[in-house]
Order: sequence, then C-alpha cells, then structure tokens
Amino acid sequence: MFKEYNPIENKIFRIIDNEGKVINTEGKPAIEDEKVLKAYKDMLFARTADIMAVSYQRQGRMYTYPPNYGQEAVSGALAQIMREEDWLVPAFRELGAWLAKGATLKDLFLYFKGNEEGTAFRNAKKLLPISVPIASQLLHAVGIGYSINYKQEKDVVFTIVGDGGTSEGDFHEALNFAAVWKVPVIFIVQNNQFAISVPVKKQTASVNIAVKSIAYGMPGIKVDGNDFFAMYAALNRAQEFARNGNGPVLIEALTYRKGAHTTSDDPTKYRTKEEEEFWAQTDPLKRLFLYLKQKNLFSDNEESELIEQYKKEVDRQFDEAENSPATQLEDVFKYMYADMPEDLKVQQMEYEKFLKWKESQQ
Amino acid sequence: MFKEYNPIENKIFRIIDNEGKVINTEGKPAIEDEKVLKAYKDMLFARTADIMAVSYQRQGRMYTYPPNYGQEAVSGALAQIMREEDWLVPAFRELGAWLAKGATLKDLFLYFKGNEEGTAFRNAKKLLPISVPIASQLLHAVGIGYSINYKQEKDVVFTIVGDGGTSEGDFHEALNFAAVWKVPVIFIVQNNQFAISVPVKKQTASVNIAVKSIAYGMPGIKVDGNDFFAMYAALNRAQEFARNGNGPVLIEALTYRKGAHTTSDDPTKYRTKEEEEFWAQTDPLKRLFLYLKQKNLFSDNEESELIEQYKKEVDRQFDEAENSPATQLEDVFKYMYADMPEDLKVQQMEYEKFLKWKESQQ
Amino acid sequence: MVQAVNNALEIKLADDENVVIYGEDAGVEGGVFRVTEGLQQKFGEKRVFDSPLAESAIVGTAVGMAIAGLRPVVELQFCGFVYPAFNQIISHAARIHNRTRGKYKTPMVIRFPYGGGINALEHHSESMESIYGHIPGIKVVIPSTPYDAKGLLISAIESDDTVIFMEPKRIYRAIKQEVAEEKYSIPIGKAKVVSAGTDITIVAYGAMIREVQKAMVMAKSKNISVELIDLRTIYPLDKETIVKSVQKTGRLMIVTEEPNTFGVAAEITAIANEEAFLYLEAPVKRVTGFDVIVPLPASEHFYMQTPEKIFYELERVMKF
Amino acid sequence: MVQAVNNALEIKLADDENVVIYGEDAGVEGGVFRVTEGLQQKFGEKRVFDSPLAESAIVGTAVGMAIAGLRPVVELQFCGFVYPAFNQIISHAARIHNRTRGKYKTPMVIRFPYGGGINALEHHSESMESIYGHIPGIKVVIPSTPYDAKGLLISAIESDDTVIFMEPKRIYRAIKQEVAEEKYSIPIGKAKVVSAGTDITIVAYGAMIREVQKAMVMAKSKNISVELIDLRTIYPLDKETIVKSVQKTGRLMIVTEEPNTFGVAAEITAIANEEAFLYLEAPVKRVTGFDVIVPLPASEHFYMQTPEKIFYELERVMKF
Ligand SMILES: Cc1ncc(C[n+]2csc(CCOP(=O)(O)OP(=O)(O)O)c2C)c(N)n1
Ligand SMILES: Cc1ncc(C[n+]2csc(CCOP(=O)(O)OP(=O)(O)O)c2C)c(N)n1
Ligand SMILES: [Mg+2]
Ligand SMILES: [Mg+2]
Repeated sequence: MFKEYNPIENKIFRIIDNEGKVINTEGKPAIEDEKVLKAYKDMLFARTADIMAVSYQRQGRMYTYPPNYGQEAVSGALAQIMREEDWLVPAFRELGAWLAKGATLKDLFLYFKGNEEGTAFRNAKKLLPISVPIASQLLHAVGIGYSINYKQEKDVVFTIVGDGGTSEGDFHEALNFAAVWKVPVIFIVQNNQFAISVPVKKQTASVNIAVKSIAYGMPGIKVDGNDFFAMYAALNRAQEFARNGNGPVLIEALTYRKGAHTTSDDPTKYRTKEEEEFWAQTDPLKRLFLYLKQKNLFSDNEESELIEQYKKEVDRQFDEAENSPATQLEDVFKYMYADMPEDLKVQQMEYEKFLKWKESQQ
Repeated sequence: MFKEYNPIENKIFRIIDNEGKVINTEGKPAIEDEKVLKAYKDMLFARTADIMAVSYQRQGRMYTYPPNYGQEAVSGALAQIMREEDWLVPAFRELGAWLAKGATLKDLFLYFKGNEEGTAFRNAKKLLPISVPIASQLLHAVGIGYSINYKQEKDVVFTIVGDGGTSEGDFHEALNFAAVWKVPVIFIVQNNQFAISVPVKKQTASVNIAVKSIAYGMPGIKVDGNDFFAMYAALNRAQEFARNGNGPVLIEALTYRKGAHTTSDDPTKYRTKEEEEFWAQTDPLKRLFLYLKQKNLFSDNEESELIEQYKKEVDRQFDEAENSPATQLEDVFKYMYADMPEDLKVQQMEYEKFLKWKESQQ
Repeated sequence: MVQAVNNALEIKLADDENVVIYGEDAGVEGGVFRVTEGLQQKFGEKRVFDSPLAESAIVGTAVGMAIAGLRPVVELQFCGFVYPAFNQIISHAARIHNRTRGKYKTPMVIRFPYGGGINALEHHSESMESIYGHIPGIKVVIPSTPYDAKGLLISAIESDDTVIFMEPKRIYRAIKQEVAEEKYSIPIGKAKVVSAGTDITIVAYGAMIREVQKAMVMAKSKNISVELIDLRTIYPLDKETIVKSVQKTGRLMIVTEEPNTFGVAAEITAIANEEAFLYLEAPVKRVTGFDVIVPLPASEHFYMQTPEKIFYELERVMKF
Repeated sequence: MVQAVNNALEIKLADDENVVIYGEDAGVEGGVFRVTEGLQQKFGEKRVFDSPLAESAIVGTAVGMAIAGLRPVVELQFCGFVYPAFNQIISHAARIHNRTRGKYKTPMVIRFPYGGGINALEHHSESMESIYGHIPGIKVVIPSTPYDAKGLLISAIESDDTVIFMEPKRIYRAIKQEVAEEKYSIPIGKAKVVSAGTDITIVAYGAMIREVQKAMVMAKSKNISVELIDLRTIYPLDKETIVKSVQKTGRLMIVTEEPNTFGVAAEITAIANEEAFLYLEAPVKRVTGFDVIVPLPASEHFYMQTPEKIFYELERVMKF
C-alpha cells in the first residue's frame, strides 16, 4: 500500500466516493458490516456530542471547545483500530478516539469547564491527556514507543497532530527519533487545511504532508481522511507494519474542519462559502451513511432515533459534569509533585488563613 | 542539475575522481585554470592554518579549536562562489569560507584564545559570527533572506550546518520557512559523517541528507564534498537559482572530518583505522593537487614553498593575536546593550572598587 | 489596550519602512486577540503577515531580519507558547550585539499576551516575566494601561535592543481609557508612581495594578495611605523609584501573578534590603502566585490575587 | 565528581532495570566529560545509548518513557544547550503529574554540567539554576562534592518527580574525595551546614562552596567566624536551615555564579527578610555574577567569584 501510494506522486488513497460508492474495491478493507455500522454509530455519537458541546459553550456553560465537526472519520477509524494494549497520544481534536480509549464525555466537559479533574481521564488506560503545546506530544509517543521495544511488547502508539503542527521543530525531532529508533509509532496528521486562520499552503511548500516521511526514511501515505474505509485500511496496515517491528509510519489524513477553530474563532474571516460548500460534499458521516443505506444496513429513521438517544446521553453526562463538586484549594497543590515540598504545604495553609479571615469579614 | 541528481535515487554529484581525473566532463563547471589554482592555494592556506591552530592549541596557547582537516573543499568552493553582496551565516567549521568573507586568522585566534574581540569579525561584511548552538543559525539566514526579498535586493545567503545539526528542530523550521517564504538561502550541510562521536546512521534513517529537501518542496542535491569542482558547480547553480527568485536550495556536501571533533576529542574511540584510510583516499586537497599537476598548473615544489610562506603568515597573525592587549573590565559590560542599563554601570563601578581594594592589599 | 497596541504598531509601520510584523495568525486574521487587526489591509502582505506555526523560527528569523536592518515586531500567541523560542531568545536575540561587539544589533520586539484571570485553559494563563528578566541582554516591558501600552511599545520598537513586550491580556479590553492619536513614547526602564502615599509602598505591574487600586479603596477606609508604583519595566528595574519610596514609607509589598519562588518579588525584596535596609519597619511582603501551575478556571480564583487578598496582606504588613 | 556520578549511574542501572541513560555522545563515547564512560559496555546498547542531536527530543522522549514506566536519566551536554528542550521541561516534564492528577508520573532526571571557570567558549559556562527553580513542578539539585553528587543523584533517580541535576563541571575533576562503593542516598530538599560559625552565614552551592571555603581561611585570620551552608537543592529550598542559621549569626551573604537580577540570591534574601527580619544586623549581601553573558576566558576572571572577592564582600558585611 505504501509503495503504491508513494506520496511523492501526490496520489491519495480513497475507497468510497462522496456518494458512498466503492470506487476502489481492491483496496477496501475486510470489515464486517456490523463493525462498519458500529463505527458509524460511534461517529454519529461523537458528532452529536461535538455539536452539543459547541452549544453548551455558547450558553456560557463551558469555557472553550475545539470542534471536530467534519473530521470524524479520522477518529472514527482509529477508534476501531486501536486495541486495548495500544497507546493513544492525542492533540486536542480527536473526540472519537479519546472516547474509544475510555475517556468519558463527562471528563471532557469537566476539562472544558476548567476543572482539572477532567484532564486526568482517570478510567482510561494508555491514553495521554490532551496536549495543547502544538506537536510537543509527538515526542512522548516516541518515548513510549522506545519503552515498548525495550520491554519487547507488541503495543503500538498512535499519535495525532494537525497540519499546522508539522511546522514545529518537535514534529521533525519526533519523526526523526522514531525512525532512527525504529519504534512502533503511527503519526497521524489531521490535515484539516487550517491552523486557526492559516491555510496549509502558507504552512509548507511541500507537495503534501505525507511526503515529509521521506526525510526520515519511513513510509508515508496520503489518505482521504473523510473516507472511513480508507482511513481504516491505512491505519490497519500501519498498525501491522509497526507491530511487526518495521518502525514508524506517517499518515496524512486529508480532511476539513467544518466548524470554527475553537468557539472563539470566526472562520468567515479567512475562508469562502464556495470552499465550505465544496468540502460539505465530502462529509465523512454523509458518505458512510450513504454507503450503509445503499447496503440497507441503516436508515434515516434509525439515525434520527439514535441521535435523540445520544442527545440524552450527552446531556446526562453534561449534567453530571455540571453537578460535580466544586474544586477545593487542595486540588491546586495536591498533584504538583509526587513528593510535595514543605513550602507548598505552607502556601496552602497560609491561604486557608486568608479564607478564614475572609469568612470572618462577612 | 537538481532533476538529474534527484536525491531520492541517492545519486551523488561528482566531477573528479580520487586521482584528480575528470570523470564527468559534462558536469564540469567552466572555471579558468587560474581561478582553480587560486582556489587550491586558498584551501592550502586554510589547511596550513588549521593544522597550525591544532598545534597552538596543543601547546596550550588556545583553549579549543574545531579542525577543518579533510573538509576544505566545501569552504574552498564556497569561497570562490560568494560575492561581496552575499551573506555567510556560518556554523563553526568553515575556516576557508570565513576567511573569504573577510574574517582574519587573527580574529579567529583571538576567539579561540577566549578574547571576545575575535567574535566580531570587525572588518568582515555580511558575515555573521560563529554560531555554537547547533542549527540555530539557519533561522538567521532565513530572516536575512526575507530582508533581501523585502528590499528587492539580489543577494544570496549561504548558511552551513553539520550532519548532526539536521536533527535539531531549528533545521526543520528554517528549511520550512525558507521554502514557504521563497527566500534566497542556500543551505549547505557539511556531512562529515559524525556529530562528535555519533555517526550519521544514528542521526537519521533517511537515505541521505539531501532528500530531506523534499519535505520542504525545495531542490536538494547530494554532492561529493571532497570534490572541489562538484561543490563549485552545485553552489554556482544554487546561487543562480536563488538569485533568480526561485527560493532556497539544500546541498548535502559529503565529506569526512579527518581530524578530531575539537581538540578535546579522541576519534579513535569511535572509528576504525580502515575507515580513516578509506577516506584518506578522497582527500580534497590531494585530488585537486593531482588535477592541477596533471594539467601542469602546479608542482610539488611550488606547494612546499607556498606552505613555508603560509606558515610564516599564520605565525605572524598568531603573534599579533597573542600580543593583543588584555581585555578590560569594561569589555564585559560595554556591548551587552545598545543602550546600557544603569545597573550594569553600577556593577562595573562596584567591581572597580574591589579592584582598588585588591591593589591596596598588595 | 488592544486598540492602543494596534495604534502603536500602525504608527510605527507608517513611520519606518523597516518595521515588519508577523506571527501565527497575525496577518489575515489580525491575531488571536485581534491586536494586529486591519494592519495587513493597510500595509500589505510584505509588512504584516502570517507565519507558519513555529515559535523558534518566528524569533530566529526576526534575529536575522534585525541583523539585516529590519525592525521586526513578532507576535507569539501566549506566554505559554514562547518556550519553543527560548533558545533563540537567550542564545541569540539577547547576545548578537555582545557577540559582535556592537557590529550587529537586534532591534526587535517579541510581543505576547500573558497572565491569568480570563478563564483560559492550561498553558494560557501563565506569567513568566522573571525568567525573561533574568536573561542578560534583553529588556522586558509590561504595560498596565492603554496609554502606557502605546508609549512603551513605541519605545520598544525604536529601541536598538531586543525587547520582550508582555501584554496583560486580562485587561486587553477591560480598561477603557482615551489614548491620544499622535505618537508619543514612554521611556523603558522607568517606573511610575501611580499614586503617592505615606504608610506603605506597593510595587506591581500589568493587570495587578488594577487589583491593587481596588484594594487601596479598602485601605483608604482604614486610613492606610498607600504609595503605588507601577514597575512598567521588569528589566532594567528602576531601583531608584522603588528605593526612594520605601525610604519614605518604611514598608513594602509586591504584588505579582508569578509563582513565588525566584520571582520578580524576590528581586524587589532584595533591592529594598540592599538599598533601604535601615528604613524598613516591617518585612517586605511578597503577594504572589503559589509555586504551582496556574490552575484551570474552576480553581483559578484560589491562585489569582484579588483586591480582598491584597488588602488582607496589606493589613498584616501594617500591623507588624 | 565524574567518578561519583558514574558510580551512582552504575548502581542504579544494576539496581533497577527500568533505568535507561541516553543523550548526545552518552553511549559509545561516554559523554563529552566521560561521565557515562564504560556504562554502555557494561549494560548494553538498549540501556545506555547515543541519541540524535536534538535536546527537545531527548527530554520529550524521556517524558514518554517515564509515563510508560521507565526511569530515564538523560544527559544534555552543557547548561547552554538545554534551551531547545525548555518547552518540554516546563510544559510537560513539570506538568504531566499535575495534569493527570497523579495518574502518570515522570520519574526522570535531566543531567547537565553547568558553570564557569573552565576556560570554555561561549554558551559553555553559564549557570541558570534560578530559571529552573522558578518552574513549578520540577526539582533542581546541585551537588558540591563527589560524595554529595553520588548520594543526591541516587535520590534523584529514585524520585518520582522530574529532577534537574546540575553538575558543577569546574570541580568535575578538581575535588578528590574517597566515595564509598556502596549505595547510599542524600535527601533532596535538605541543605547542609558545612561548617558552623557565629558571625555570618554564607549560603552557596556547587563550585562556589570551594571558593567560599578558601575565603573562609582569610576570614579566620581576621577572626570572622563563618557558618557555611551548602544549599544542595535549589528547589525545594531548605528555608529552615537558612533561617535558623541567620537567626543565630544575624548576617547573611549568598555566593552564586548566576547573573544577579532575579537570581537564586534574591530569593534567599527574600526568605531571610521574611523569616528572620528582626534578626538581621546588616543587609543581606548578594555576591553573584554581573547581569551579563558569562565572558569568554580572557575576561572570565572579572566575572567569577574568587576567594579574594568573597572575602572582600564578607568584610564589608561585617563592617556594616
Ligand atoms: C506551541 C504552540 N503555539 C501556538 C499555539 C496556539 N494554537 C492553538 S491551536 C493552533 C493551530 C493548530 O493548527 P493545527 O496543528 O493545524 O491543528 P488544528 O487546530 O487544525 O486541529 C495554534 C496556533 C499552541 N497551542 N501551541
Ligand atoms: C544545541 C547544541 N547542542 C549540543 C551542542 C554540543 N555540540 C557541539 S558540536 C556538536 C556536534 C555537531 O555535529 P555536526 O552538526 O555534525 O557538526 P560537526 O561538528 O561534525 O561539524 C555538539 C553536539 C551544541 N553546540 N549545541
Ligand atoms: Mg489544522
Ligand atoms: Mg558532522
């Protein structure tokens, strides 16, 4: 697959077209219908949660939120591919993947409500927290990859970065170390074509992003990131490749951020209606839905029902988050160190004195 | 040239063989014999100075020194190519190139004797100081390149980094910015195959270094860095390319550091005699000397005489450096800011009081 | 303050064709806080532009531009995202002048918003000025009002030294103040006595000035007369103004958002100790952040200095 | 000290199979100062190895390894080359524990040589400990003797927190001391009273301890009795030991190699001011570097604290 879709020729790996028709039967991965349906439902759940998150934020009930709208197939495919023993080292726009690794919506809502409890993903295994400093997380993935080899385990690390993130020095250092150390790390670039307002053509002059793999001596492939099947097949192949000791892979997932960068961004400033309409045609859920419908695996009715059901679940978890106990002073100090310095204890005590005084003033 | 020597095929651009015979007449640049002879003499001067620098250091008369021995053709070709209006943004191992831009041996000796006066290259134009933090200088070259475009000038920036330096994030960011901004910057990687003790195969898994250019959408070429003609032709072409507004170029100059990393390094720890002997065959001065000799442009006698003459000149400049006045207290403060803070003046004054006291104690 | 900074940039762009402005989203969009809004439209893409997403490159290329004669004013998006550029700042922006014995200068400004209190997520609320103040070879400026922001930024752009210009984003839009249209400048390295007083000196800067002023209302009701000094410049520190004031009041409190240990407040304490030792009637009080990562919004109120907290500390100092 | 550090590494490699060591030239060559010499031969390439030349990656991958259960001990070549890794240190190594509410730890050590006095060129002589001390979430350790180096490094490797371990390269080979072969540890966060005295307290660490000790010989001849405290740990600071001593002697001087402003000495001054105010008989004296880039060797003697200079300052404090 990697040879066939040599990124230097700027080919793109795609399985279904915008109408959900299979245009590449040879490349189509062998997944049971059931699994495809499950994937679709997961993506639908993620989209529902995502849309609701944006509206909670608009209602002033969360501080910010980075929408996934339009990019769900990347996380959706990844969600099906990751095994329990695989690691996920995320950026900040992969809702479906986080959920698949055991993060809950409640965690996320807490996080975006500014409650640190949400950063921990307490019940998720082998899932790192959301990483905000762009591209810096890729190096953690490589370190984990080293540890996997060191312990002779068979796990694989999936790590994600945006198109903008490919410009950072850490992107380069991570891919270079990964290839030299031959670690089982799959680098997924969600090329949603913007870094906030900056289009990818101002980000790099290379023919595409997958081609950057050549600089590190690792395979790279450009994939239609709005095509669930293509993403699934590419991730599957990469996982197998890495598990078998062949080292890292770079996957460019070409997608489009239909929403705003975060809830404080206004995309009309930097992109046109035409562009948005063009990309609307490629919507990953629409395409997969049409595929399923054509195969009589799913219907409009079922979809509407599911959405209603999902909304309730999302609201339920949001309520839980909203009704979580307020954070305490000690939460500010408790986790700073495994072994807390005396000084922090004193700072906390001193502040408690102030709080007492404050109370006494009322 | 860049198409023909596509680095992805791992071809190397070479004009003369180890015996100085032209093996690629087509590629041979049109330089007058006189100029070739001058280039050889400059390289010989650099080698003489370099060898003497190492011995001054051994005598305890300089603190450290990074030998150029074996890599002289890279700087030697560059010295002939750079015009007055071109900039040089160096690393720390390009003696011949610095001299061509107007740095003096005296400057350099002062520097390696720990005298800041030597860092300024006071009489050199468009030459940046030696840059120690690996790869960081490449970004300065790109900034200068931006300024050239901004002012619609026709200058070109040459900048140098080692093979080890290609692993740093700044290497990546510099090449990426250069290509996006389309600045006239020629990146020259002196691939001398080691970063101190670390061989290039532990530095990157890519087929070669030139191929990294693909990641940035700029031309790249792998050149025999011990072949003066090949370096000359590649640099010449790159200069023309950049001057004509086509943006940056990456040149990998394959060479070998015959000496130690610096005078505090012992290469026998990490490389074999066989390896050293193999590379001795490719010595850049030897090859060019044989070429000149075959063309009756130069002789052993002339060479010996020149070396004697050069030695005197090197010694003279070393003496000058050695007899330079001692640095003064004010040198420590004077250049910290264009507009010096009051506090620094006070610190200087306070120290002067101490010096007076100290004197009074004797 | 956003307006005032924008205005200073516009004035200098018009003034000096060597001034260029860039950073992530600084061009088309006008920056994440809209500080550079409209400037690309007015001055074109060569002078005000978007850069790829890489802070080291933004600062490193500015060093090169400055060497070649331009006066770059670069924007980094948040104090928490300056760190990838740390090497370029400390190893080059701060040193080229010294290293070349004055042959090359680096007249460049590195602007970024800093500080908490805006309900932002991790990495978006920090204050790390003492780290920059500790680096020899650069100057560090923090305005506390729109008026100062404009005058100080113009000085920063005109300075031949590298200037770190930290903008208290909490008051980006919170303080309304008429700012003169014309060009004026405020010198770097001079603190300002915001209000004179006799009982205690408070040194602060940036967004903390406003908080202290609120605390001063409470203090007044208790008849405590506060002399408030706005530092304006973190380095070089205006020792003279601080020392003079402390010699008069005998008491000193410093209010900052930084983590406490090795912060700006420690330095000012040391200055008072060195130069006004015999005048001090009470220990100098540091009212600063805890030695923790600035908490997320749900807990940030514990971290940030409030007027009440400042007043509480002030009373304690007065009672010593 | 090189031997002692090497010995500590060897002990921990033997002790705990999760310990891995890497860095530029740290494997085959044993590091530029030969601190890791022989370890690859003994423990193999998987456990002690060379990395590509990229500091951010060295620290960033260590964060990942630590999360996955290893205990990486990474070497950076000089204090002046840590900066490319600054973002990984401050944004991740210092925060993963807090960010995951203790779910993931980062038991890792970042070792590097620091300090002047070895006739090195630019970027090879700096001391920037206060910057690291100011970062919430990490600990910063500096030994002053081979014995301490071994014991402190063992503690650092065994710590579940990220520890910055700065080695005073000036005394790498200068101090000869018998160091026990067996494993022992010295707690992080505890200063040591090196010698008791009654007239003045001097706080120092790293290579400055030896200089102060030389100055103490001169002081003794003038009948000045000095209490010398070796800080050992920059953060967390052992306030108790400092304050107790100052309460006894009434005078305090701090000797460091750092630039003065916003340095460690300022913090210790602030501590004395806060906790021993009524005991102070003279202003606390900071004996530190100038606020300049450490000069090249030809001028470095102006910058470094010498026994004479320390004695000179000491006498002035005593005369206050
Ligand atoms: C080091 C760093 N610099 C700047 C930012 C501010 N910032 C947040 S998201 C973003 C754009 C990221 O673009 P991309 O990598 O394409 O990811 P996307 O948002 O499109 O998913 C920027 C600049 C940051 N978080 N980290
Ligand atoms: C940022 C940084 N890290 C580490 C060093 C220490 N160091 C000096 S030279 C060198 C190796 C450089 O190798 P390469 O780039 O191949 O250049 P060469 O020495 O071979 O010319 C290293 C690691 C440094 N100067 N800067
Ligand atoms: Mg993007
Ligand atoms: Mg090399």
